[in-house]
Amino acid sequence: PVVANASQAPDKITIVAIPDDSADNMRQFFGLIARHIEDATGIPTEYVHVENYAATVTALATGRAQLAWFGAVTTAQAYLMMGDELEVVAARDIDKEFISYFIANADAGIPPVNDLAELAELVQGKNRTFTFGSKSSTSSHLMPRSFFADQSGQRPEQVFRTVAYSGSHDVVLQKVANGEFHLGALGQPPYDRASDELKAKAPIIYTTPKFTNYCFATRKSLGQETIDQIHAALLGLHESDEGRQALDYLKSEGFVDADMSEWMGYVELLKSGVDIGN
Amino acid sequence: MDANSPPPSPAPPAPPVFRLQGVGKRFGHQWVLREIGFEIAAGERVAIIGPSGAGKTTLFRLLCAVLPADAGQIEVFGQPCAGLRGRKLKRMRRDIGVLYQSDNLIPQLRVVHNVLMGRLGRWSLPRALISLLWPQDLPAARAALERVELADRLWAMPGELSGGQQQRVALARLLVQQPRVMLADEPVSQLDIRLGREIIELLSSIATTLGNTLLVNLHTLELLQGHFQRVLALKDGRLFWQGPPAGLNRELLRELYGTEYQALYLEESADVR
Amino acid sequence: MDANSPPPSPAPPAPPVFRLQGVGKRFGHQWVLREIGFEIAAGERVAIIGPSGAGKTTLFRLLCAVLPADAGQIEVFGQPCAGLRGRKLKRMRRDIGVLYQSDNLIPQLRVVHNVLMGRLGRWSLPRALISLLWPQDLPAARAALERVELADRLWAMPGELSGGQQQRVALARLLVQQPRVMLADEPVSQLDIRLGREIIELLSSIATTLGNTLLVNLHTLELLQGHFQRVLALKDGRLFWQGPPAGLNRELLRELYGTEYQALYLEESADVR
Amino acid sequence: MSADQLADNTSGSPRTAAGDKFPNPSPLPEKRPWGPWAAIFTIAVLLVAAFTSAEWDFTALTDPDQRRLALGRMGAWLAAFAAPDFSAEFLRHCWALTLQTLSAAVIGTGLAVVAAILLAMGSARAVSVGEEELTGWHRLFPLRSPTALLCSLCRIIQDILRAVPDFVWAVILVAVIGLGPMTGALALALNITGILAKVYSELWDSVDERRYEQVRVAGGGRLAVLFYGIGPLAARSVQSFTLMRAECAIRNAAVIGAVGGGGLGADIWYQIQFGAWDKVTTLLLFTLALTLSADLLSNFIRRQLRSDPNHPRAARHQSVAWQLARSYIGVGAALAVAVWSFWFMGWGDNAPPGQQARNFLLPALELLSGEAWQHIAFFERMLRPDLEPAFVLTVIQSASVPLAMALVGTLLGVLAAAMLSYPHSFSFMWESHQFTGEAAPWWLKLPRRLQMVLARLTGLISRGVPEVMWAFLFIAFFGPGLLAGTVAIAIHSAGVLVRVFSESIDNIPYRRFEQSFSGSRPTCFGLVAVPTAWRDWLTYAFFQFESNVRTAVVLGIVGAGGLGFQFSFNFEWFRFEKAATYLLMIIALTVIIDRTSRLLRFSRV
Ligand SMILES: Nc1ncnc2c1ncn2[C@@H]1O[C@H](COP(=O)(O)OP(=O)(O)OP(=O)(O)O)[C@@H](O)[C@H]1O
Ligand SMILES: Nc1ncnc2c1ncn2[C@@H]1O[C@H](COP(=O)(O)OP(=O)(O)OP(=O)(O)O)[C@@H](O)[C@H]1O
Ligand SMILES: [Mg+2]
Ligand SMILES: [Mg+2]
Repeated sequence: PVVANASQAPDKITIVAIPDDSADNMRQFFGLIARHIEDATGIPTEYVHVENYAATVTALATGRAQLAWFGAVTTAQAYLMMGDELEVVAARDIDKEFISYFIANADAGIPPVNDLAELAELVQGKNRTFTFGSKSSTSSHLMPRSFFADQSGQRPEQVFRTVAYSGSHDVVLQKVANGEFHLGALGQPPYDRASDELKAKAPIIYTTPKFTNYCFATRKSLGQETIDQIHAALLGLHESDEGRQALDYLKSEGFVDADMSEWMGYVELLKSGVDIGN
Repeated sequence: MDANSPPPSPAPPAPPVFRLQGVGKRFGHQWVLREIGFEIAAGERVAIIGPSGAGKTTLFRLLCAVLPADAGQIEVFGQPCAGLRGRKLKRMRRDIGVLYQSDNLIPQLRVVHNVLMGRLGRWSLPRALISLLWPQDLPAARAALERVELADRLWAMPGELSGGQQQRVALARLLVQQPRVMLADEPVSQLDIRLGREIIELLSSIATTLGNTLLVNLHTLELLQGHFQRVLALKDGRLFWQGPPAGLNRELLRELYGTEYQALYLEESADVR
Repeated sequence: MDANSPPPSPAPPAPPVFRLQGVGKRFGHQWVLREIGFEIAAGERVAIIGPSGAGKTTLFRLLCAVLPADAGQIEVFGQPCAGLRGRKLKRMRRDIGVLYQSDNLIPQLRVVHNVLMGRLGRWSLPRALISLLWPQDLPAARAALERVELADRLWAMPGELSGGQQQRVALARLLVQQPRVMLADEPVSQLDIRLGREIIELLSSIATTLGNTLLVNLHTLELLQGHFQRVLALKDGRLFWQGPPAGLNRELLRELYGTEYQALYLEESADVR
Repeated sequence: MSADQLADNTSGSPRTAAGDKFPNPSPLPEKRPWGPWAAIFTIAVLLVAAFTSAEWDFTALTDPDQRRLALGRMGAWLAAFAAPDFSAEFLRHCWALTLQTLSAAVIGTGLAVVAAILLAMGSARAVSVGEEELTGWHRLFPLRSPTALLCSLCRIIQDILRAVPDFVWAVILVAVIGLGPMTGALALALNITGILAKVYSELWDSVDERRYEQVRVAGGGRLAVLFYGIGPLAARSVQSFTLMRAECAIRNAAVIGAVGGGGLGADIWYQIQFGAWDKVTTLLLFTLALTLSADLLSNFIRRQLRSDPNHPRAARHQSVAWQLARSYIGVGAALAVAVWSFWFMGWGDNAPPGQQARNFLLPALELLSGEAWQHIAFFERMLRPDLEPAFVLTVIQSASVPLAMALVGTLLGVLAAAMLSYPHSFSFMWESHQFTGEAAPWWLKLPRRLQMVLARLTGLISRGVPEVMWAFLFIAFFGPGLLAGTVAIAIHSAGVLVRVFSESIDNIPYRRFEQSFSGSRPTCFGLVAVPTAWRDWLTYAFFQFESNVRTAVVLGIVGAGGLGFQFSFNFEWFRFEKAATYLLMIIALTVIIDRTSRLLRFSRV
């Protein structure tokens, strides 16, 4: 971990975010947040869209970006790389109680289940196909996978004929609705945003327990003063017009305080070498 | 020998194999052949001579209709060769066998395949392709190679052969093809005198026995005697002279090959004749 | 003519240009050259004859050290050429000019670059590269092409030239190179008799005036007379005979070229001598 | 007679020599070549292995009910594409992306070409080692001479360069020079360098030594031999492949976007991920249009550089000056594109969406400061692969699926490309009269030209549509699994290969065809053109096989896992030790395939 020695205000803030929604949306709404922060802190701020999870972590860890929108897993990864240099500034209200859905194609004849052990029993040996979203995602891969393993005692690969990674939440929904895959897992907000027609074709069969998810993270070397400014700006997001638009998109009422300790569970999970499907 | 080569039918007067009238060919703005006109009858054996760059090779390319003439008219087997296509073209190609001056062989194919290429005009595409894996008509290839003294090189690659051997392989291909007309562009240039003589003898004896027509480009004038009925001399893209080999004399040659011409041998042999 | 070509120094007895002892070469299991041994003194003009496939080209490739010998020893300019590498090899190559039997030119390079390739041994690498963009030493190239009557083809592509013209371009390269030894593999095979004679005369006059050594592979025996001091005859990969051109007689030739040998001309010309 | 005396005096008297030392086996054993049969046998064995080692599910093909359902799904999926998004705003967006892609891809390819030529000089045996007295298998030992060692080193470097996926280079470069399109372009350049250097060196090595012996003999050193002999002789194939790679880079340079640039390839990938099929269609149309113009431009450049005097256009040639000028025009056109790209990246209106335009060339300067390199330490754990035996076994096992898929997919692709390259070839469809002597009337020419246009469109679409899209399409049909992935790989490979295959045929001088034309164009194609181009075909096919083995994304999408997928998976999860093990395996496979392909040049197929 790099020691923070020069804690003067940066002359520029670059925001990156993990790519878990369509690029256009993200550019638009994170652009709004960037403008809000720029107005609040007086430091030129820019959102750079990066289409790779590892690149976002690397960018923050090596000081190429100053503020990053991470999922739970990426936060833990960044922590593993940066140690205490990483500081969580804020999270959405919903991030403290995030949920994922297991969905199934309506024609596949899979009823809602109470827990995933039941699901595993139901599909065992039936040649069912299953898709996660992106392999690096928390809510469309890691958490559904670990809930599945905890509850059924089996890996998804042992139960389903095929376990694929379609790339993102939206594609999971589309593919399951089309019947190309029988089942899939995805996070809550993308499912809620989708059209009713799609939802009808791919109903929820199981909702996971709550878990912590996204947050804004930054580097300590930015200096406490700047971090406080950003913190204030984020918490006051709902006060500006553009902030409200962004919050609307993020399906949130507003940002709240958050601390790295709330993500340490994931760090432990990663350190324990959790199964990620290989 | 081959069912496909029709016997020379005596009944109607066979059309001349080639008839050229005022033929010209240019590359870019440069006319390399001008006002060429001659006829070649079936079964004739003709030699073409001329200095380097006179247009001999180009003339051959016109005769086998791969180059279109830019002026005049060429008839092959009595048909104008301008509008040929499809089956007719194929038949004509089969009947005209050409031995080129260089690059006769496909370097990536073994000798046997190169020789059997002479059969392509007769084979269907599938058979030709199978032949690449399992040579069809191997005896014919072997026989032809034997005639050019290369029977043991059936499976060699062209790159493993000496210059003269390569030229002989190309000759074997011509033998396998059994065309009605044979055009040979300097077939003996890289061969030693004995082999050169024998190849010319081979060509002309085949031509005589089968009644084939033979056109040969030659630089070695002493091979003219006895094997050819007529000589065409090209100079600077024009038909400079034609006549029987005996008609070649010192002045003619001097004029043909340039004024500085001073070849000892020719003066002597012209005297000998 | 060129400052780089050293004048023949008379003081110490110059080592022989080539000295071969028990040289053999094989391809696969086949020995194509066996027990070749001879010496060639500086300034000598030697012709090599032999039937097609005798190993003449292979011998030349051994002499210019592109092929290693599989047996025996070759010395070039008094140095064994087996372990030559890098700069020494380059210096040796610069002094040996070779004219190949075929594929002398790089078809993708214009005539001028092909000719200037003769300078590669003298030029530094940057100059050689610049020359590809902006030909260096253009006058030399032009002069050489003039001597082979092709001055107007400086900028042509090799493919535009007739067979004989291509061979002449390769000859121009040799002239530009001005080596101490010239090896020419059938330089006149595709040329008409006048041009062939003139090229041989050109080569041998250059050799005489500059004191160069000249080795030529020939199939046209009548060109031997007057231009060469010695003849080496190869047969089946062995040195069959060596001696002055006058020593060639009918029996010898018959034995050299095979028993069926029946060339009319040679019998006649042998009588003439 | 004096002659007889002389004859007796000669050292090696011919008549007595027994030749014990030089025994010639006589008569020559007639050795019918077994190479082709061995090749066919090997391929058959490999095919059987591929079909037994992995689970293939053909039910969608065999079961009529399933087939109907599958067709329905495929139809629905295709229908999703029928309504492209043509809103003015999106079109403007696409246009901006097009320029960015073009600039970044051209910069990437341009840098790669320069680097690859240098690297290939090291890794081509003919150039770096040059003349050798050793023959046969002795030539396989890298320690035989310093230059041979250098050669092996360069080969390893280029293998690593292309075995490491471009996004990994990009992530590493982010640490060094930060985010932006230039980072993507450089990452692209690194990857393409590996690709080009491999193919260049192989093309150079496959030129027959006899053909440039003359340059050696003229006294040229190894580099002079390259520039006067090997280079010109291989120039056409090298040109074709370079232009093909440039086209590929323009088309699917998703990596530029991965690290904060913008571009068509990246955007398609985003839109695919989020299922915005209407936008995907529009973007694809733009890509195809761009590809088509790149194709036309590269044809133009090729034609200017092509110096075949028997070519009809050359026959109409004007003055010498004009002829000479043509090659400068060709080079000039290429240079102009390159200069524009640099200008655009530096000073043009080059903002990726949502960012301000700025000089993206500047960050690259950081490469020169030692400081930036410190961040590389970030990836130090990559140097400590996880070598626990059980895990290594897993890694090795995970190679079987990609190998099986790549084998079947590449074979199908090569087959399709070989069939398609006949109608695809310009020389056989458009200008065949130049060497057949045929006088084809318009009603004969028209269908041929139509065939060619159709074949080219087929090729264009099958390589222009990303593999991932094909995978999605065939998942809709076959369901997720090996089959869908394999067919996707086959179609994409066919599209890529058909272009280089048919170009290597168009590169053969017409004189060659003319001399061997026997009346039927297909026969001439099969027996003259294909054997002549065969070595180049092999090079390209092996290269395609190699890159298909590495394909990761498709494998992940069809749920087949495999090496490349696991590698990127572990890398993205920052499990560098495990990733490193997978990477070693990928590199090993790459090296094995590469060396096999080079070994095959010794044999004559
Ligand atoms: N494609 C071409 N473009 C331009 N000029 C050409 C082309 N082909 C041939 N020529 C020129 O046409 C002339 C005749 O060439 P051709 O090959 O017919 O000569 P040739 O009589 O066969 O000579 P040789 O005995 O040397 O083979 C030569 O001057 C040659 O340079
Ligand atoms: N690379 C090779 N591999 C195998 N055999 C070869 C190879 N090169 C030459 N040979 C054989 O060596 C013998 C001598 O060839 P070489 O080229 O030296 O003959 P040559 O005397 O020049 O004949 P020509 O007068 O026909 O050119 C020939 O039988 C030839 O087939
Ligand atoms: Mg000619
Ligand atoms: Mg020879």
